[in-house]
Amino acid sequence: MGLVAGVDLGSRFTKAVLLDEQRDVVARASVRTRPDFPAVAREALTRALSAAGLADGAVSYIATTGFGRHNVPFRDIQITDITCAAHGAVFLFPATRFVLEIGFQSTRAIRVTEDGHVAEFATNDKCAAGAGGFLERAARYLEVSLEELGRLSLHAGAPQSISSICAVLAETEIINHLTEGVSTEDIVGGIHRSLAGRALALLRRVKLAGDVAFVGGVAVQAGMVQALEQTLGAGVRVPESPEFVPALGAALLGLRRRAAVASPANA
Amino acid sequence: MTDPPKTSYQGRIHLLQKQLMGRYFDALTQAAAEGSPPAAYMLISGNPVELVRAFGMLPVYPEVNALQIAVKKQALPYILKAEELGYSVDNCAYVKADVGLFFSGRAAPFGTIPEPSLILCNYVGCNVYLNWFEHLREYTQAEIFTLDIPFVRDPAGPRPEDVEYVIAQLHELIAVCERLTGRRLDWEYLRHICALSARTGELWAQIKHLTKHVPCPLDAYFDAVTLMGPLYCLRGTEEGLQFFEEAYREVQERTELGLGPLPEERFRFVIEGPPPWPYLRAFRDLFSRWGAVAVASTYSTVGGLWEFGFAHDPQRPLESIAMHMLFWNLTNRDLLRRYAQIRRYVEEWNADALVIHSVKSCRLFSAGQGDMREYFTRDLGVPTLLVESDLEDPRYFSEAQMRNRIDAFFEALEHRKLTAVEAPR
Amino acid sequence: MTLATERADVFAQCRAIVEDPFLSAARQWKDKHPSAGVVGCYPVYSPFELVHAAGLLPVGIIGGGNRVEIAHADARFQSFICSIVKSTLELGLTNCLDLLDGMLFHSICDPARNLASVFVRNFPHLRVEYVHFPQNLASPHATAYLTAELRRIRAVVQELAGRPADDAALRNSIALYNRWRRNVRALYDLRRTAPERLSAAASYALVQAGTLMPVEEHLPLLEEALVQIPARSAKRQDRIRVLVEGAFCEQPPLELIACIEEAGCYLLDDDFLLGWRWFTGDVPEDGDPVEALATSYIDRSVYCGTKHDVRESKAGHLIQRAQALGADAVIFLCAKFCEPALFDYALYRRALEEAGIPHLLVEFEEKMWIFDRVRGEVETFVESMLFR
Amino acid sequence: MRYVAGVDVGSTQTKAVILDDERGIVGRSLVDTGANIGRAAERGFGEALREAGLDREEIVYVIGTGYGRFKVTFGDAQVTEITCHAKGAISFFPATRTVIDMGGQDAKGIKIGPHGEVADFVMNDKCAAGTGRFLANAADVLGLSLDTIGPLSRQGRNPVRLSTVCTVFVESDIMAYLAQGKRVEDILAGVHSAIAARTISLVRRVGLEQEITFTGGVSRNVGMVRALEEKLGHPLNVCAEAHYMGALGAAFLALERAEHMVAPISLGGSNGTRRGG
Repeated sequence: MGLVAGVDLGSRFTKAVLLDEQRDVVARASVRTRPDFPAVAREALTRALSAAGLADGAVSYIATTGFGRHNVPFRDIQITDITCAAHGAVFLFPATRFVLEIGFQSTRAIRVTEDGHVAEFATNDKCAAGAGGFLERAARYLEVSLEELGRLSLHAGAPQSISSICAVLAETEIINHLTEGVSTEDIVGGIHRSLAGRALALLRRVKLAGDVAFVGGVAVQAGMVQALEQTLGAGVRVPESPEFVPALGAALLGLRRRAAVASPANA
Repeated sequence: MTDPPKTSYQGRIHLLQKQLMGRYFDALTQAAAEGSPPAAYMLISGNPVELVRAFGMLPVYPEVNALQIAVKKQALPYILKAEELGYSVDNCAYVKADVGLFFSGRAAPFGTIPEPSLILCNYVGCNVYLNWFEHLREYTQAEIFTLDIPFVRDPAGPRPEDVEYVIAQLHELIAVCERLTGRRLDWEYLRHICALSARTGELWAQIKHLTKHVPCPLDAYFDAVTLMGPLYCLRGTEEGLQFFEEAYREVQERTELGLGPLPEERFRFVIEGPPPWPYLRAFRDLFSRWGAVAVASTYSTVGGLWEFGFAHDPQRPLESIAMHMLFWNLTNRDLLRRYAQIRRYVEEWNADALVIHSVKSCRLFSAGQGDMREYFTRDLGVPTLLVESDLEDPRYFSEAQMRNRIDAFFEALEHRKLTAVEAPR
Repeated sequence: MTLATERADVFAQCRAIVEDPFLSAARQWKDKHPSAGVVGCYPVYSPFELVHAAGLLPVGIIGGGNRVEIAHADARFQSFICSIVKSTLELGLTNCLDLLDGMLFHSICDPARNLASVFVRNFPHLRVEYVHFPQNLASPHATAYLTAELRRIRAVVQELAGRPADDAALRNSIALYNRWRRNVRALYDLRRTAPERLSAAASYALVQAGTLMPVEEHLPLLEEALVQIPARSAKRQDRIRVLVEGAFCEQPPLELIACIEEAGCYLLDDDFLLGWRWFTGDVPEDGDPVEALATSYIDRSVYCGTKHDVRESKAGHLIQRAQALGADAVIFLCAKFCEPALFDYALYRRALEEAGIPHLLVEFEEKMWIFDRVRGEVETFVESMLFR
Repeated sequence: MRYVAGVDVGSTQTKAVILDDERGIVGRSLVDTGANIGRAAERGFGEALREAGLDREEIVYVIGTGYGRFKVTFGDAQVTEITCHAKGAISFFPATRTVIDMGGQDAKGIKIGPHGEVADFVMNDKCAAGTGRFLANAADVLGLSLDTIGPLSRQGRNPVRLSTVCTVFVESDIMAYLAQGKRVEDILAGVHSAIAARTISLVRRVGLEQEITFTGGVSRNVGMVRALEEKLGHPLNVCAEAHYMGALGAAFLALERAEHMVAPISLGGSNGTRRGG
């Protein structure tokens, strides 16, 4: 029956995941997103296929997600990234009922059912914006790479809390901490702690009770994971490559839809 | 710029106020424990506390509870609790702190807040009051009475039908209180309470006029807020009156000795808008560094406009209570009446500038302050600074930005003072 | 622009009127009636029957939406004030409201009331009136008070028009608007029973056109539409059936309403332009017409967040409406910074959770052009219900 | 000959300028502020001294300005950048009555009084903070360098509508327009037009009295100059030294303060204006 592809056109990177019928990941690829979405999606797919040594025809169903999902004419279906993140996370951690997704643009808390359906979700308020983009700009002020930023807060002595609710003013606050000579570790510790605080507020809105699966691009940052564990007081499970989870979710749902289309009786 | 001069008010009234308010919050805690006397929730802007006191009920002000939590820098956890329940980041933070406190067992650092026997929503100006008390009613299932005070539409004052409507509602309120407390209204006792309120209000008005003096004996914002607690929570009581007699004596003494809160008074400003309670000291220091003192403030008249001639009339208790809510307070008057009030302060209290502290939570104050700034700078030529933060939510105060603007403002004002030294005002 | 009413496309005509931010329909009326005046009505409910009875044209003023770029008003109002207040002032400051002779404001929230004062100071030639509607509807004295207040407004419009608005004229105006509201209720019945035949965006344009032109000219369009709609054939799609609440003052752009529908919802009922469909039944057309308006406001008007009616549980009212409609879910469409709507949400959310009715909060601004985020959230919400 | 210095410690860059008492620029420097503000001030001042071939003692008066002004510990006084930008603007364009200053952090409107003093000023609204950052974020999202977006925006034919002024949300709006296939030039034209409208509305509060001088780092962006001029309907004074305006203003003020301290020295031209821009 061929493979199913999940393509997540995120604001920073476009991720592709290829899945076989046994729901095993055959290959993955990540490409920098460019305004020409169809080309980027095609490139991510071909790179994944070549990584698995396969030809184009190997994929028979394509599910797109992410903010560019509507712009891929050769898709079979488009599904929102919240739904995909939920299904991907529950597939990896079947016992988990809460998913926290922090991408470049937004932070989202999702409560899921045991088969991965979205029961309830909450997204960050426009004014209380704070996600990957904020961390990227902070890294620029602190003159550190994004990878370094992820680890720096692990050695924070006294994390300098960021009080401003508005991400723009929070950036001004970071600059002021610099003028007062606060160490980079403590500033980054403060940033991760303030993002963790916002995540907790969102998770409480969807009635947090139990462990949280942490997915999305920001989940690669060890300092962020540590800040979450301290703030949530609940288990934080991070998959091996968290930024691929929405694409995985799209592939899983694609597999289910392909089966339904093939034999509608037992959808 | 050197460090800000230490400005603690050396007088006795701060200490007296602490003891007085301490006893008030103990009474709340006791009422919470014993369930009596019955508590009546009310709002600050012009309220019938005289009537509530006449029935022996305990006045409870959610606004005072909220600002006390903010002053003690403990507001954020309660605000987050309310936001978890569904309140928006854009809703008034007083309400969120109070609702958060309610759902955390009503135990505040200064005392426990009793459940209400009556939710008395005196709707004087602020529309948020209506939402706030409607929500408290859904959470407590207590009896609610909305006292609807028609907004002033004619600068000359309320219309006869407005006064009639309010007095009719006061009679309905008396019937509700008689049912709740099981006792008839003692009109003689009500008149006595109105007499106490009248005397207290008169002393408060005289203190307000003393700040016309150069140097100004008492900061009409940062120190005046100390007097507002007793003015609202203990108006109409013997204790409250004694406090104001003591306060007036002290401020009068300081005026004669030429004492002021600052070593050197270099700028006198009028201030508009509620204070940033979580950062009161930090905000005050940003002005003290420049030798700047507030000689008048609109915020101190939210609860009543005594300094312009109002006094309760013991012989006409309901009419004077009605007029206090209808006309003699800041919030039931429109924005242009507030411009006139500020202009009068600038002229009669001899101020150099106007500072507008624009606060996100309170849109009754803040909506249109850009137009206010336009009027004072463009039409009247009064130097005006507008700075933004919040009255309760600590997440809106960015000190560096605030300091940058205040320094730039007084830097320009100082320069203007130097160049204008030849042509005195 | 002649308004043909035969089989012409009524919706295209209404859409043209609605998308023009310069109120040209009202300007044309004024050119034809040089001695008469135009009165702007700010949300939510305005006593436009009184305005009409004095021979003046009542016009719904709801700011500039996403067709006006704000370049002056945001110097007068802070960033945390909603957009409709600023865009309404912007229309004034760029004299797009020069056709108005009067403007009515009332207590929805503090920013709207302060806007009235800013109007008084900045537009001295304009007759601005603030109407204080009663907020103690439980008091027997509320009717007497409101009747006096409406008599005051009647005196103002008579002075503005330079002619009387006697009881006979007022009863005629009441009768006309009763008929108009009956037709709008019939429109909403069609939305509920055959949502695939009448989109919420088309229904919105139809109703709003009625607030921008003389009611006498709009009635035939409305009645023609009520004939055309049932005759339409359309396939009912697999969508969730939704009640929309929270947009009673600042209005969502038409494109946003269409976007929410395309994301997989049938909007069975909403509170768009609620003030123009304020009365749930006919206003009595006999007896004292002013008192009839007052008693209708107090006892026979819709339940709305800005009318604090403690006689009824606020949240309970919403639950009954949702259940009566057979709605699958409630979507709160609240304007950013809209205090009353966001306060309501806190209570409604609690009650809907207890009643087990799924709900979603979506914030919007009238000046929106980008709907990706809203569409994504509504799609997710729809997916979470369809693939349950 | 005596010398003074102005050190402007901005959020992203630190500028230092040394003037002789005939208002001639004898040394300047531009360094990245980076993580340590205090060191950046010293490094900037040191480099300016080296370029001027002077040593520290020969500088009689130093004024620190900018966000990090309190870290210019070796300075004689600190003055806010508002006062400095005003002084700098009128020194180059004496007929200036209004200054529009757009830096990395804030946008400012300054009204100049009859004696060249700051008569009134306004700073951007909380939600429209960081006009410089707004442009930097836009360039970043489009994968372009900051100095190319100005010229590119001038090739925009029909600018997109940007309702938001919040720097955080400009990114998601730009991406949405990219997803709709809009041309990069039209998006950039929209970005510049949105900032211009917002800034003019801000400066309107202190009046838009002629002549208007445009200062601050963003004034080097030709797209922004044109967007402002289009909306204002008349040309702006833009100074080639705009990026150093804060430091220059501080140096001019230092010169005035130095004169009060010592017996008055004969100055060249009354105010030695320099035709810039």
